[in-house]
Amino acid sequence: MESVKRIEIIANSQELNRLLRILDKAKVPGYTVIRNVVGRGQRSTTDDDLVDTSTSNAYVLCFCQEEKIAQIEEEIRPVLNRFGGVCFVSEAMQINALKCIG
Amino acid sequence: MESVKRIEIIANSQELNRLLRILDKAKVPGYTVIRNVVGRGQRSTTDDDLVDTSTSNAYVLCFCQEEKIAQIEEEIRPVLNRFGGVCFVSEAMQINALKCIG
Amino acid sequence: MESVKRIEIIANSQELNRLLRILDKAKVPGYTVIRNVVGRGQRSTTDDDLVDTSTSNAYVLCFCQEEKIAQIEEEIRPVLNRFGGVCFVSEAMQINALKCIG
Amino acid sequence: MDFNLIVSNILNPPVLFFFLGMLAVFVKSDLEIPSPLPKLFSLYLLFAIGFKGGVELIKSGLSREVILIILAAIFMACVVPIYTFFLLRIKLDLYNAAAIAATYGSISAVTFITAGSFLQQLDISYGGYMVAALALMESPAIIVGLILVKLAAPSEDGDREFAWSEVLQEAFLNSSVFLLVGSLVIGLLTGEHGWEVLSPFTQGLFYGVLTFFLLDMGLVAAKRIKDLKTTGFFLIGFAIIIPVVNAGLGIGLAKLIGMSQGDALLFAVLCASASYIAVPAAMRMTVPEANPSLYVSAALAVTFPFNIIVGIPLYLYVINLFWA
Amino acid sequence: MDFNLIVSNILNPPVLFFFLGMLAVFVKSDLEIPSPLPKLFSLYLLFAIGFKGGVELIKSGLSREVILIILAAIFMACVVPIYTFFLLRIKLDLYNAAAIAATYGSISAVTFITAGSFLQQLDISYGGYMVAALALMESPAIIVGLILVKLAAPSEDGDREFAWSEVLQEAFLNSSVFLLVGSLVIGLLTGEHGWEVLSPFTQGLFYGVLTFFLLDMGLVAAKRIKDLKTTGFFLIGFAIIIPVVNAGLGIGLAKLIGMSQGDALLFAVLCASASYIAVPAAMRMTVPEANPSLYVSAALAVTFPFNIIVGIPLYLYVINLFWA
Amino acid sequence: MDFNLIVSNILNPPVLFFFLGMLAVFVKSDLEIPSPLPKLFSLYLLFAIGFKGGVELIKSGLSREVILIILAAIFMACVVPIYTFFLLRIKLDLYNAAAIAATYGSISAVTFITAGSFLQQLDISYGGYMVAALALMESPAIIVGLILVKLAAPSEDGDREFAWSEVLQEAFLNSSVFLLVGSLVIGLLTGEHGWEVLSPFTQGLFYGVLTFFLLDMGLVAAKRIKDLKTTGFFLIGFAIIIPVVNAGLGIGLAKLIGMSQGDALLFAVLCASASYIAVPAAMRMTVPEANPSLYVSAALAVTFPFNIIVGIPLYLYVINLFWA
Ligand SMILES: Nc1ncnc2c1ncn2[C@@H]1O[C@H](COP(=O)(O)O)[C@@H](O)[C@H]1O
Ligand SMILES: Nc1ncnc2c1ncn2[C@@H]1O[C@H](COP(=O)(O)O)[C@@H](O)[C@H]1O
Ligand SMILES: Nc1ncnc2c1ncn2[C@@H]1O[C@H](COP(=O)(O)O)[C@@H](O)[C@H]1O
Ligand code: NA
Ligand code: NA
Ligand code: NA
Repeated sequence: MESVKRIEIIANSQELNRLLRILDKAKVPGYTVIRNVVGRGQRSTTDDDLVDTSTSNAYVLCFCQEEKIAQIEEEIRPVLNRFGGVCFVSEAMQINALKCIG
Repeated sequence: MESVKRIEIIANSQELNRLLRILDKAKVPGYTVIRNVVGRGQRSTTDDDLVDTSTSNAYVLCFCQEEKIAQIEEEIRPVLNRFGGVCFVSEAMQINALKCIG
Repeated sequence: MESVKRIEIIANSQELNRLLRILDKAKVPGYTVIRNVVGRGQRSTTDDDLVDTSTSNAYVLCFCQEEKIAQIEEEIRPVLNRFGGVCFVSEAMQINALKCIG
Repeated sequence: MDFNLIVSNILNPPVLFFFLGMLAVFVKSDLEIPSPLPKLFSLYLLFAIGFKGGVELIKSGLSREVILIILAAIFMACVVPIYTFFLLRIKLDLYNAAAIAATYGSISAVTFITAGSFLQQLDISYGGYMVAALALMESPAIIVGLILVKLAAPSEDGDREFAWSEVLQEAFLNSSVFLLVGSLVIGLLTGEHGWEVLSPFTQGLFYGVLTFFLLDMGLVAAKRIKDLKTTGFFLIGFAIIIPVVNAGLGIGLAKLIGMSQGDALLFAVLCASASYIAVPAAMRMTVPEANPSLYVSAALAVTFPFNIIVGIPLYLYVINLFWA
Repeated sequence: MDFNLIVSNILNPPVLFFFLGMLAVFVKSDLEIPSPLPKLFSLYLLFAIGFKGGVELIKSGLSREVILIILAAIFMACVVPIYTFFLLRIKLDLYNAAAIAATYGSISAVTFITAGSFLQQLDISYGGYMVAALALMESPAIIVGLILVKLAAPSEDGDREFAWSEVLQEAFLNSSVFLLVGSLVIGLLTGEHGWEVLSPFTQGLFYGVLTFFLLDMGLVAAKRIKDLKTTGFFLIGFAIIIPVVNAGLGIGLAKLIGMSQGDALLFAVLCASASYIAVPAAMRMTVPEANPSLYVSAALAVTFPFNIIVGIPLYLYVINLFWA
Repeated sequence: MDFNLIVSNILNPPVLFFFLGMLAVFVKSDLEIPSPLPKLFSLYLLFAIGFKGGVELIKSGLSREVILIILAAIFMACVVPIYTFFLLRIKLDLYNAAAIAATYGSISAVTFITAGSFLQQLDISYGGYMVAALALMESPAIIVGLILVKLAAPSEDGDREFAWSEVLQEAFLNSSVFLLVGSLVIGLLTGEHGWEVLSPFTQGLFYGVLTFFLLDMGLVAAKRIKDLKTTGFFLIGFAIIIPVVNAGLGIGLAKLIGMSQGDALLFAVLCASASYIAVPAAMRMTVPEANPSLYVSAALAVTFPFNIIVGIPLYLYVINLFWA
């Protein structure tokens, strides 16, 4: 098992493409997107009542090598500052398949 | 990056409002809900076959400061005991936006 | 609070039953499945454009005791090698309900 | 017994598609009707049946007969959970007995709708007020079930006390009762005029949507069948015999107050059917001690298919005997 | 005022189901129309209205009258956001003022469709070209709103500069404009022939789907009402008075260029309605400084219900006065 | 060539909406038909076409002609994957060659349905048994493809051995074959009576749902076009030429056994079309070594649009020549 980083981003669906472009640019080995999640945050008080309109959020999950984090953090911070959303990083171990990430 | 706690709660959709009220009361900075997840647990043997009926589960994800955990734990435990569901806490780092949680 | 392991598996929906059988066989205390997630990986270049067809992925989340990990890892690795998908393990604490896992 | 009735019931597209759905599960086909499409069908059916009931109710008016039928409906919805509760206590604990009793005291709208379309094909008419009976029979059993728990439970904990407002909420304002009653009232208000503009939608699609919905119900019911292993013979027997008994009681009452044959069938079906959505949802919240796989599986995997396939024509056969 | 018009508007299934949806939220019923079903209804309505408009446009052709109507539509879509912006600046900051102004300069397709079905019931005809006006009034306000921000914003940051291509994208190619215009063009191309094969679908279901969609809109609008606590009286007043003023301007313009009564009502409704999907989506991306709960709630929880319930019959009443 | 046929094909709402869907992707509109709505449409279409086929089959009966057509269908479904496999091996490895061969040996139900609605507009009739041919041509290629892999693969690993039961499962009980055959059988069983009650649903909506579904297919196909960069010219050429060749073979066979013009077109379209759902799903499970982006993109982004736009009228043109 190899040690990797786990990035979680939650933001308005409209920002999704912008966020994925950042991940692609950082050449992460992959990512997973869960669409139509709802929530409450500092800015998105409109989702207060958890109405599931076109204004729902997307949840992006990406496991990648520690070295990528700095670049991703730097590029993602201004996007979140401007359009809202949150990003968290934690630790994980990858179960090695043939091609591993770590 | 600031260190925060990551709370995950999985429970029947019917309990969702009760759980979110607990989080709101604890003044967490935000949360995200993924609806219509399915699963198997100790009590919900009815979801055995992963039939997606109105009895699906909700997945609640909340990043918050360590200090909130004790209160949330205390209020959430009786709900899970009575109606089923599980709750887990882990570690994460927040990528600071303008307004950070940690 | 008891310390447990958190297993995350993301793979094509067609593999879901095979994966759940492995978890059941390992007698994990439960699991949660989020269906219709999309993503990009090393092999699944078909999901490139995030088209939500019948070829979507499933996300499986399972909290279990540390002792189960070895068996699950051993059985899951050949499936992921053959059909694609990724698996990660991390740390978590369970908020004890009456019946706890850890 | 009149074999023709069973055959003409079974050779119906909706019933055949119900079988097809069950078959899909048995042969492990990957056929599925993904969520929330079944919800779309059920919203549509409740809307269509409620609206039609309202429009017809305004034509027929509130006669003495209608009031008698409605009283009979409420009566049965209160009596069934009580007598079945004591039956079930023979084998089951308090909580499961109350939850199952509530399930069988309430009704299944799809069974009612299938019976309605069966009548339509046989050109037997029925009154729009039967939809009001349908709406009124959904909730009482939930209340009765909870009163039974309250009376019989060893020590009353504060939690259950607190739940009462939620219970009434669940009982009378759950989405299916709410939409059904709402559509009925709107049908009453808009009458003939509303009917004209809406009928291509509410009538034209009705049979097709019912067919699709029963395909899904077949899938869902068949998936539940394997849960029956854990429920035991007592409950399986209960889930077949009690509907027949309830239908019998319903038919007797129908004869007593002089319902028409069509109304009598629908009333019998209401008495015979068991709830697998509204009541389970309420029980999960208010009697969490009960095991949902018991009450849902009995209602869904046994009683529902039994009524759809055998029950509806059987009850009509009996009615035909007595009304002839 | 002609009370009959209000009553005949309210005693319509779609409007009554709108009330039912609001009621469901107020009494805390768990009725919901789960996503993406509302999307299905809105795709259907845009498709059906666009296609019908195209088929009718090919019959009527592009007369001088039609061109005048279309110019009037674009004119109103540009003027409304400008004048309301300066009004809103009295109480609100630059960004929120611009976002709300854009919202009210644009239109709500469902309000238009509801007005259309109201006319149909009163047997008042209207031209297919009004659908073209609908399509053309959706986008300009987005552009105008952004120009206002650019002109008034203190220091121009590079980010906003960069967004222009995305803005035009959002304004002219967002899914509702795209599907509406696309369906209109296809209606033009296939004409009578396409109409024949598609009309059981586009006509037969229209009223029923509209009814279901308004049920959902009732749920959504009512959920937004509690947001109004934070918006203040100024914005609530704005959300009622401005639609009436805009409808008045629209009616004046309609009289000036000699529209028929049906066309005039639809034009008034376009001027009076506010966007709660396309413009908010564009504003979220391009003026993230503005607070979505302000502009969405005003449009959705106040203006939309006001127009559906009071506005449509009121505007028709005024039109009847002046055209008589 | 008869230019009119192409035009009258293209000036069809379904085909125009297919273009609209593609256009939406090219101009980067955010139009989308969110999951699971496309699934609803495809379930509906399979149900409607299967049911109609069954009802018509009971009228026509199983004549010698019908049996010949069905044998021809199975023959083509077995021969196409074999000959294309050897062609594909020129440039591709064993696994990809087998997967693509299987894809082209199987069929696309939507292409069939679009051809059927094209015939209907030209008032050319076709037999209900063609739906049986459709159902029978979906599965064989999956089996043939796997046999080819088994025979040609260097060392047989146990895993593939084990998969056989799953393969047969996937081939004959996948949801589209299952629902199609099930609906056909139910159509057979309920005949004229079932037809009457269901036809407002299965007929009235058919064209509209097809139109919506092709809008979605346009979106999906266009999104795949950028994958073609990696597939290379060989495969793109294959995806255009092989359908024409297969249609030619089909037309020859049709002439040989004396099919009517309508039947011949549908048969040609079945031979020409490639599977982009059932076979890919089966291949992903049984030949995971193959690259899905190759076989899905070729079938979906090249062959499907080609058949819908050019193929259908072209094949009919050739048939008209030979049958005249
Ligand atoms: N502390 C948190 N934990 C989990 N999700 C959050 C948290 N804060 C924000 N979110 C999610 O991120 C979205 C945007 O957050 P914000 O930009 O703060 O409004 C919210 O709608 C939530 O879904
Ligand atoms: N160990 C676990 N790991 C992940 N999800 C779980 C676990 N245990 C329970 N769940 C989820 O929580 C729901 C309720 O659990 P329970 O109350 O134990 O039946 C289940 O249906 C699962 O979705
Ligand atoms: N590094 C990653 N982080 C998150 N999800 C991933 C990652 N790699 C792969 N996935 C998910 O796993 C699926 C299959 O991966 P693969 O087999 O590598 O193509 C992808 O479609 C993604 O949804
Ligand atoms: Na009952
Ligand atoms: Na406006
Ligand atoms: Na083929």
